[in-house]
Amino acid sequence: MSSALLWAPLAFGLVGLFLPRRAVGPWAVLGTLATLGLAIAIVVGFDSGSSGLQFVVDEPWISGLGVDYSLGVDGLNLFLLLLTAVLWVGGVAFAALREQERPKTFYFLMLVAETATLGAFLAQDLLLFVLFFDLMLVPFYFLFGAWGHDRSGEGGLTASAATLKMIVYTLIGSLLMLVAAIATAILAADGGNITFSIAELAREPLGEGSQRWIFWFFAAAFLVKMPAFLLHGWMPDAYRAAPLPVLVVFSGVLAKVGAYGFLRVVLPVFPDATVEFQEVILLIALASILYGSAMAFTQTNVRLIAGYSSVAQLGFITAGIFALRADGADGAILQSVNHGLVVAPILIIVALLLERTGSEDIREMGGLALRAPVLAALFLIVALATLALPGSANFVGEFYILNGLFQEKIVFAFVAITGVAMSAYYALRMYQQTMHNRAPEGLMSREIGARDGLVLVPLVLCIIGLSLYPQLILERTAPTVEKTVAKVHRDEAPESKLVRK
Amino acid sequence: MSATAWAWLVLLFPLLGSIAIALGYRALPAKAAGIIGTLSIGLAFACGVAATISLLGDEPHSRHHASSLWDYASVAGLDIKLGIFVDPLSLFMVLVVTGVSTLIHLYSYGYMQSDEGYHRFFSYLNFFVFSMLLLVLAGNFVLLIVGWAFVGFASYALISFWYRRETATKAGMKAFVINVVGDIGLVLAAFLIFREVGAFDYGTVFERAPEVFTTNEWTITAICLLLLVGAFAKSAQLPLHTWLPDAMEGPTPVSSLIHAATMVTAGVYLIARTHVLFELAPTAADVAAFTGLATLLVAGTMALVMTDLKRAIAYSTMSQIGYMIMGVSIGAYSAGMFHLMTHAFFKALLFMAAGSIIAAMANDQNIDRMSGFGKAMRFTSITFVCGALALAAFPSTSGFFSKDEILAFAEARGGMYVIFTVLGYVGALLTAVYAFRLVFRVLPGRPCAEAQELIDTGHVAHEAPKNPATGEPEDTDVGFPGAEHHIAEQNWPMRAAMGVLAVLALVGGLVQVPDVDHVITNFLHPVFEASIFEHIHPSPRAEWIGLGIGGAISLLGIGIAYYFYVARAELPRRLEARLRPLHTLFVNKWYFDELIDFLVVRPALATGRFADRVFERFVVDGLVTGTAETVRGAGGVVRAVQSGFVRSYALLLFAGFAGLALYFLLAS
Amino acid sequence: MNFNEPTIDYAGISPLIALTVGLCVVLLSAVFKPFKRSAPLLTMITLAAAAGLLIWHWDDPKTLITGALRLDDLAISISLISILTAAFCVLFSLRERATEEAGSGEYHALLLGSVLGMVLLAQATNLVTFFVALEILSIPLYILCAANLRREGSLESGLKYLIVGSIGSATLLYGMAFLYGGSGSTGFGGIADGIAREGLDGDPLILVGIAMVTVGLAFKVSIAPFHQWTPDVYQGAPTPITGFMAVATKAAAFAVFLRFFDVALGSQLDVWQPALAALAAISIVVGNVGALGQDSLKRLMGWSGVAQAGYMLGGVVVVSEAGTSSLVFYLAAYAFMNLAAFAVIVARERETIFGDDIRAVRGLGAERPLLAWPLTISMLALAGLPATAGFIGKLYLIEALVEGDYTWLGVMIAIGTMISLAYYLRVVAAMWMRPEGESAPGATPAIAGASPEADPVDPEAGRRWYLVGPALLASAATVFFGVIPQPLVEWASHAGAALFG
Amino acid sequence: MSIEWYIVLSALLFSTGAVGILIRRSPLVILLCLELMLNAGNLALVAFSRMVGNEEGQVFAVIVMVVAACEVVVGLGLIVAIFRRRLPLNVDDLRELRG
Amino acid sequence: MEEVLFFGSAIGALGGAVGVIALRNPFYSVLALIVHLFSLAALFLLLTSAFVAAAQVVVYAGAVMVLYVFVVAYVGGGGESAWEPIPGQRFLAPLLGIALFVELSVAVLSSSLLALGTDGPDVEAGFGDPAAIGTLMLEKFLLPFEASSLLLLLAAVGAIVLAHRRREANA
Repeated sequence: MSSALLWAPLAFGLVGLFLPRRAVGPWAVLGTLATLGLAIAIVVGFDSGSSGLQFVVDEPWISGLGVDYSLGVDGLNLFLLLLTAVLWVGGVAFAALREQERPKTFYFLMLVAETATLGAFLAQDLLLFVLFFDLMLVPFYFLFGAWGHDRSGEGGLTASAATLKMIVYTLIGSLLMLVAAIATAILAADGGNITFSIAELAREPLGEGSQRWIFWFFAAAFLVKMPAFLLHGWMPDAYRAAPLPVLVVFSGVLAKVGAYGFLRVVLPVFPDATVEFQEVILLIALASILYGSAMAFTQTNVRLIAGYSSVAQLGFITAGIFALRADGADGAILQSVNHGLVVAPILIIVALLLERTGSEDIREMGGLALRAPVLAALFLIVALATLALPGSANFVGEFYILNGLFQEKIVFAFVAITGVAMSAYYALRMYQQTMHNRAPEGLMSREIGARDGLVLVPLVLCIIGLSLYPQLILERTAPTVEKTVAKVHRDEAPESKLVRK
Repeated sequence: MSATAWAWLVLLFPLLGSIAIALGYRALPAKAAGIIGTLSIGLAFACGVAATISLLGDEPHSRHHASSLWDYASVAGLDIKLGIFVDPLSLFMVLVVTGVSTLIHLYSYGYMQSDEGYHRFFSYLNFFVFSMLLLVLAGNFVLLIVGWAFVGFASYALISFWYRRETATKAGMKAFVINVVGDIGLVLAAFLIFREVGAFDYGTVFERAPEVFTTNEWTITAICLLLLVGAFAKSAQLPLHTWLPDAMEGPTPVSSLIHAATMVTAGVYLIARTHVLFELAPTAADVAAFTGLATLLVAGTMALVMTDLKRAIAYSTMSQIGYMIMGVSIGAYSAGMFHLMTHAFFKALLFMAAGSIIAAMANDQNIDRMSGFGKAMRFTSITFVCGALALAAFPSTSGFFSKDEILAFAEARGGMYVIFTVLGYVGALLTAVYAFRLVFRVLPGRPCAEAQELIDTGHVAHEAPKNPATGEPEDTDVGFPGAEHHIAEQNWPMRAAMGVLAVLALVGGLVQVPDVDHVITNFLHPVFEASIFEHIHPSPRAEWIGLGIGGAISLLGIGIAYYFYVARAELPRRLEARLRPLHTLFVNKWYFDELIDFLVVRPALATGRFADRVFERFVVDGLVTGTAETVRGAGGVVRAVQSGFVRSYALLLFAGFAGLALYFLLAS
Repeated sequence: MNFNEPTIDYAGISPLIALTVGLCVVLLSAVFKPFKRSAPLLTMITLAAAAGLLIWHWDDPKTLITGALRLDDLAISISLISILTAAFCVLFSLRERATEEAGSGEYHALLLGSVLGMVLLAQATNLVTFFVALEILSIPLYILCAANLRREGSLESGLKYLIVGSIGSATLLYGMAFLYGGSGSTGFGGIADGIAREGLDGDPLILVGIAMVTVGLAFKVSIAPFHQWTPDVYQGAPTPITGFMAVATKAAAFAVFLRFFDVALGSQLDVWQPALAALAAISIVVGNVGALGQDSLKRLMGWSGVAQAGYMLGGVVVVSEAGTSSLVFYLAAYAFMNLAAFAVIVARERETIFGDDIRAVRGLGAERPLLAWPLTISMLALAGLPATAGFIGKLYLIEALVEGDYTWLGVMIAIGTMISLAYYLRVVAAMWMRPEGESAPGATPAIAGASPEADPVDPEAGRRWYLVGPALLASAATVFFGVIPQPLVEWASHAGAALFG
Repeated sequence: MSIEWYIVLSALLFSTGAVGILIRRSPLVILLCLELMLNAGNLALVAFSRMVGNEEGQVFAVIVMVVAACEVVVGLGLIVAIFRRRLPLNVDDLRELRG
Repeated sequence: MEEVLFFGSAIGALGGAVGVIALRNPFYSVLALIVHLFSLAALFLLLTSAFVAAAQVVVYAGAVMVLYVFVVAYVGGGGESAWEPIPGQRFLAPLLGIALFVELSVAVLSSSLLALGTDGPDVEAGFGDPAAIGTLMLEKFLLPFEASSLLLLLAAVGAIVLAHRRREANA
């Protein structure tokens, strides 16, 4: 099952290379839909009670090096897999509705990217994880570079320069992570035969000293990918260069892999270091929240607003994880899914706005709601979810995160929550400036087309559905999270407070 | 059928109405939308009544029921259900909200007819009612926050209903952001409660609170203060009130429903609902009370000088809510809720009347330009006066009894609380004055152009309307009342709504006359019976004395108003000239906007700009480019050494050789 | 006077005989008119025969001719790599200008000679054989580099290589003399015993000897700071020869590096280990940094070769079975990656006027996908991105390093890889992405293309089977062993076992 | 006469050769210098072979002579080729390849 | 006596070497090298390696040098300009030379190998004579010996490739 899910997109991609140009697009959509089907099947078949791995595949891959091909699904990655599948359908379908140059290569790369991403989520072998983690970038390097926008005219970078910046910057982290992973395995084995199985490595942690530096190598990789404050240098240019359908999946999913990595690898395998550096990471997270928000409300380019808001959101997620409490981590996972579900529609809407106004600058838009009430309504819902209006699943996510943080480190929580107020401002501002107020001279808006609606509406429905019943995710996530967090010996049941009284 | 079942239906109908109207925005004919909207609220009201009846059916002590549909988010020790809590208090709110809303929907049905955004309007309005009901029925703090935020959003959506108006969208944003600040207050309060009590739902929290907290311990105080942040933001108390006057950008029915009758009183409800906590934190309660007092006075002064009809009424709303907050925080719960109800009646009425006048003035809200509507719009004027009388607490009107009960209670509590009584009466004087200032400036006198036209032709037609704030022409296509206006008299739904409210405003107070009957007190008694203030009861004598004073003051106020604005109409100018600084202070709303702008908005934007212009470029990007440059520089060096001279290669080779040999020699 | 002739295991030296015979035949073929064109074919046959004979000896190690040679799996695997490379080189050389200049027969004879030298070197177990083999390897290369006599660059590279190379050999010789003096023996084993017998552990005489041998070998595998000839020679030499040198020479030299240092000088380990590690680090930095912004692809490969040599030296530094195996694995992978690249370079050099300038590959993705994919894969592999043999190779090396307590060198490899992305991906970008700001293709021809001695353009070169075929083959292998590395790992581990088993 | 003397002498010759390569520009002379270095090696080999009392070093030396000869042949060949291409016989002028 | 011979030939060898690198005209350099080679042969004799000495004289002074002379004559060894294009080269080159010399000698002199200080063990008559060398070559060093012959072949081929006068046909 896991293997099927993992390889399905790639298989479709390869076949696609031999189809006529016109057929590739629909075929790719079909592929993503099939993958989605598998993902849903997994969610359905998932036993929400158990905290262990399910749908496990475990074959020796490079026995000489102790690397196994081992996949598995548990509460941590279940819904991230689903998210991946969903967003890829959205992105690919949206792309398929438009003319793409060199379509075969384009869709091939898209599907390769999906496989790589799913792999990163599925991998239960540390090295396999690292492998997919790096591999993810490669297709995006091409997609950004070859199908991206040249911004050198407007004081930015060329597509290829931007994408180079992106990949070098993000690989810096991942390559160090490779060394770190190997070191972990070998130190853990010491002398014995090497294994990279995460579960094995988690069994008994390394010595304090080695945990310290290895922790930072991993953290670097994940923080860059997110991106976290100070390490987000690659983000603006990449976001401006990226073709929107690709950005949909990129910003919707890839960032989450970083957060996921913390939960999957860092907490279980380096518990002592995690506890030791909790504050440091939390500080970085806070900085990301505040800085991301502050930037988001100075930006006028819609992509960048989305980009910086992601920085802030990932800040929240990181904070939730490093609250090192079950509720925080639960919220983090829920929020990862939510953020994916809101950022994707936003970017699709950006694309639609671009087609209508020929601009991505909110100063050059306005009054679109008049001719496009439905589009406006959809945008409004998404915007509200983005600012985590209570009642949205995003609110539940942030509520859990902040509650965890609050109970663990009250001061951090107070600082973090200011980010919520800021998000209200920039999200609403983005909506107002585009949809409300007076339209600039000669700006002709038009209603969303039925086929685009077919892409956008389901995503919005996902948001609404999840808002009505976030428990869907939480209850399946909780058991594994409990176990994971218990590893760092910091998990206090909230009731314990009452005992004091 | 149980009370809770009815309560669920109360929630259901408005929601369905809203969704139905929204989805059918193309299919449905305009009238249909209005009818659906009004009916759904009407049904909600009916269900509310039914719920009340079935609740009254059971024992006074067991008149509270919790019910939940499904686990909303319950893991990791947090237990958050989608649940409601039905007790007299929540049902009281339900009745007030649905009742007034029904009338206002009816009014809007006529008032908004010429408006393009008719569907949108009713969809939003229904959604608002749903949210408000969710707020009052919520069974735990999380759901309370949800409702809290939903009404905030609905208010935003309706304030910026005419979204092509810059002023409207700005006002909406302001309202929303300030309300989010309030939400944050609630959220933090919830966290703290969870940390101490380990639960979110009312039942558990209120039950455990007494044993968990010792009176005035810092945690409980913190909790209450945080709750107050939420309450103040929603109920436009100082210093979080600045959004309310701006909110008047919205259509008048909105102002009357959300910003007078229902939403803004949520803060009062919150305090009443969490009175268990507040009674454990007297300090916080006093803070609330004094804030209420301050607000009622400050707002009163502002209302005195405003020349914008709706804004003036808005300030009066603030000040009235000040009374309520004051009341519930000093323990006069039923009194506070009573005033909440009466206020809902007469303030909604005032807005409606004002609405129809403003409509006749083609959205010009400046009272300096109004006069003589007494003749032009008899019905409207009558209702307006009814409202004004109630507001001014004219004897036997609703406001007369409710306001007085609060002050009497304060007096009865004695000690420093007498201050509230005294200053409360001062506020009352102000109220009477500004209320009748409006009356006397608008109704009597020589009819202004519009009024005259109305008298002559029976209707008014204007050229394309202008935004009074900016003077730019409105584009009617986004749904702004077109040139053809609907005057209250000529439109039965509006008349009906105003008529009913007028009656209620006049006689609504009779449900609670000292010594005579205590309908509300009795109804709410089960909720507050555990309250530590339960024993405090102003003696009937004191109450009647209070009533006497109250009546006198209101008459005095009306008299002053008459003297200033009718008898010697030139006096106000002179007075202004005399008290120039005071006047400017009032006119500029005590400079609160400027203050907030200076303290919050500017710094935030400055930080953002700094981050964007400086930090991002030099630090963050510098990090990237810097490294890149260093590496590239190194490359330059290496390639410079690669000079192409084979002999220099040889040189380097030998140098390396020498170096290596040296190392080995040293190592030997 | 009597002498007892040594026992000669003809089976054991049969590969050498095959090569020698083949060499002579090819040489003669040049003389007889009818066979003029058959030289490539004969060469291929010879190589095939030699390869077959070598494989025949797989897994039964033996010492040949009075300890002059040691035919074990290390020797065999390395020899196979050289032979494979040579075979590709033969294909690249078809229709190559240099071949005609030198005369097909002579050209191929020299090539075979060089291969013979490599096979010898890989087996050499005494100083004399070592030295002679090294010369047999080098001298033909001096000539082949200069073979394109019309082109000044070719001659220059030949002369430079000769001069610097001879300095290298002289130094090497002098070092050998010292070691011989110290130990009184020329056999590797004898040296080890001699040092022990005379009690010369850490004696200056021995150590300086080692230093000089190191210089000689480091020069051959182009380790900084003895690397400077590399870029120049690579750029100047006829491209097929460059490809051959880049891979085969490194392989052979590393073979003897391993054997000599691990067998003869194992006892002096603790002295030379840090030195080699330092050299490795230096060349990683120098190589990668030097390659930045190179416009000549051959030159780029030269610099990258320096860096790669640095990575590989790591395999020698940690004197361990894992180290040896990883090095052999990496060499094999390196062969595939490089050959794919060079096939494309040869093709473009012949069909465009840009020579080996990067502009020659611009827009290749659209124009010649069958060339673009191999070059892309090879670049990504060299950059060590996942799903390629390059990634597994690095993984293997780093794992060996960490096991050998040289984690910091592993980190250096990671850092080097990051830098390397900048230039490898530049090539990829040129192929797939819109050109950066610089002048559009065709504006000014490259230095190489412009010079009067430009080779004639063959517009069909990009379709020739003998270029496209190898390119596809090599890149396919790169990917294959990236996905299913197990067989190659097995194979390499034999080589490792040969020294330490 | 102790062996050290011979070795030191060879070292001196070796360095001389090295210096020669570094300072001379004519490829011919550079070849000669290479010869010097190789011969220094030879001297060392022979001396050591005398010291350790087996002839292996001498054999090595002889073979080195062959190698040296080959290098010379190839080198001279190159020089001739360069001369034929009418290029300057000066290694400093052969620097088209650099950077 | 031995000292005299040693120093005589040593001076000869060294002088020759210095001559090679010092003389402007390549032709003289060649001659200097010949001097060097002969004195080297003498040293070999002192080290009782007759065969090597002989080979030295025959192969080098005989064959190779002749080749040199021809080539010099062919290309015309013009003297080279004294101008040094590479900054620092003229200054660093001798420095490095000295450094190398010092390091190498230190390595030798400070070595703990006692035999270095001796004249070497006294050896029986046949030591280093053609017979002994030949035996070694055909027994122990058979392969290198053969290989070197192959090397000669390759070198020859190379010389042809590089130096043969190309028929303009295939140019």
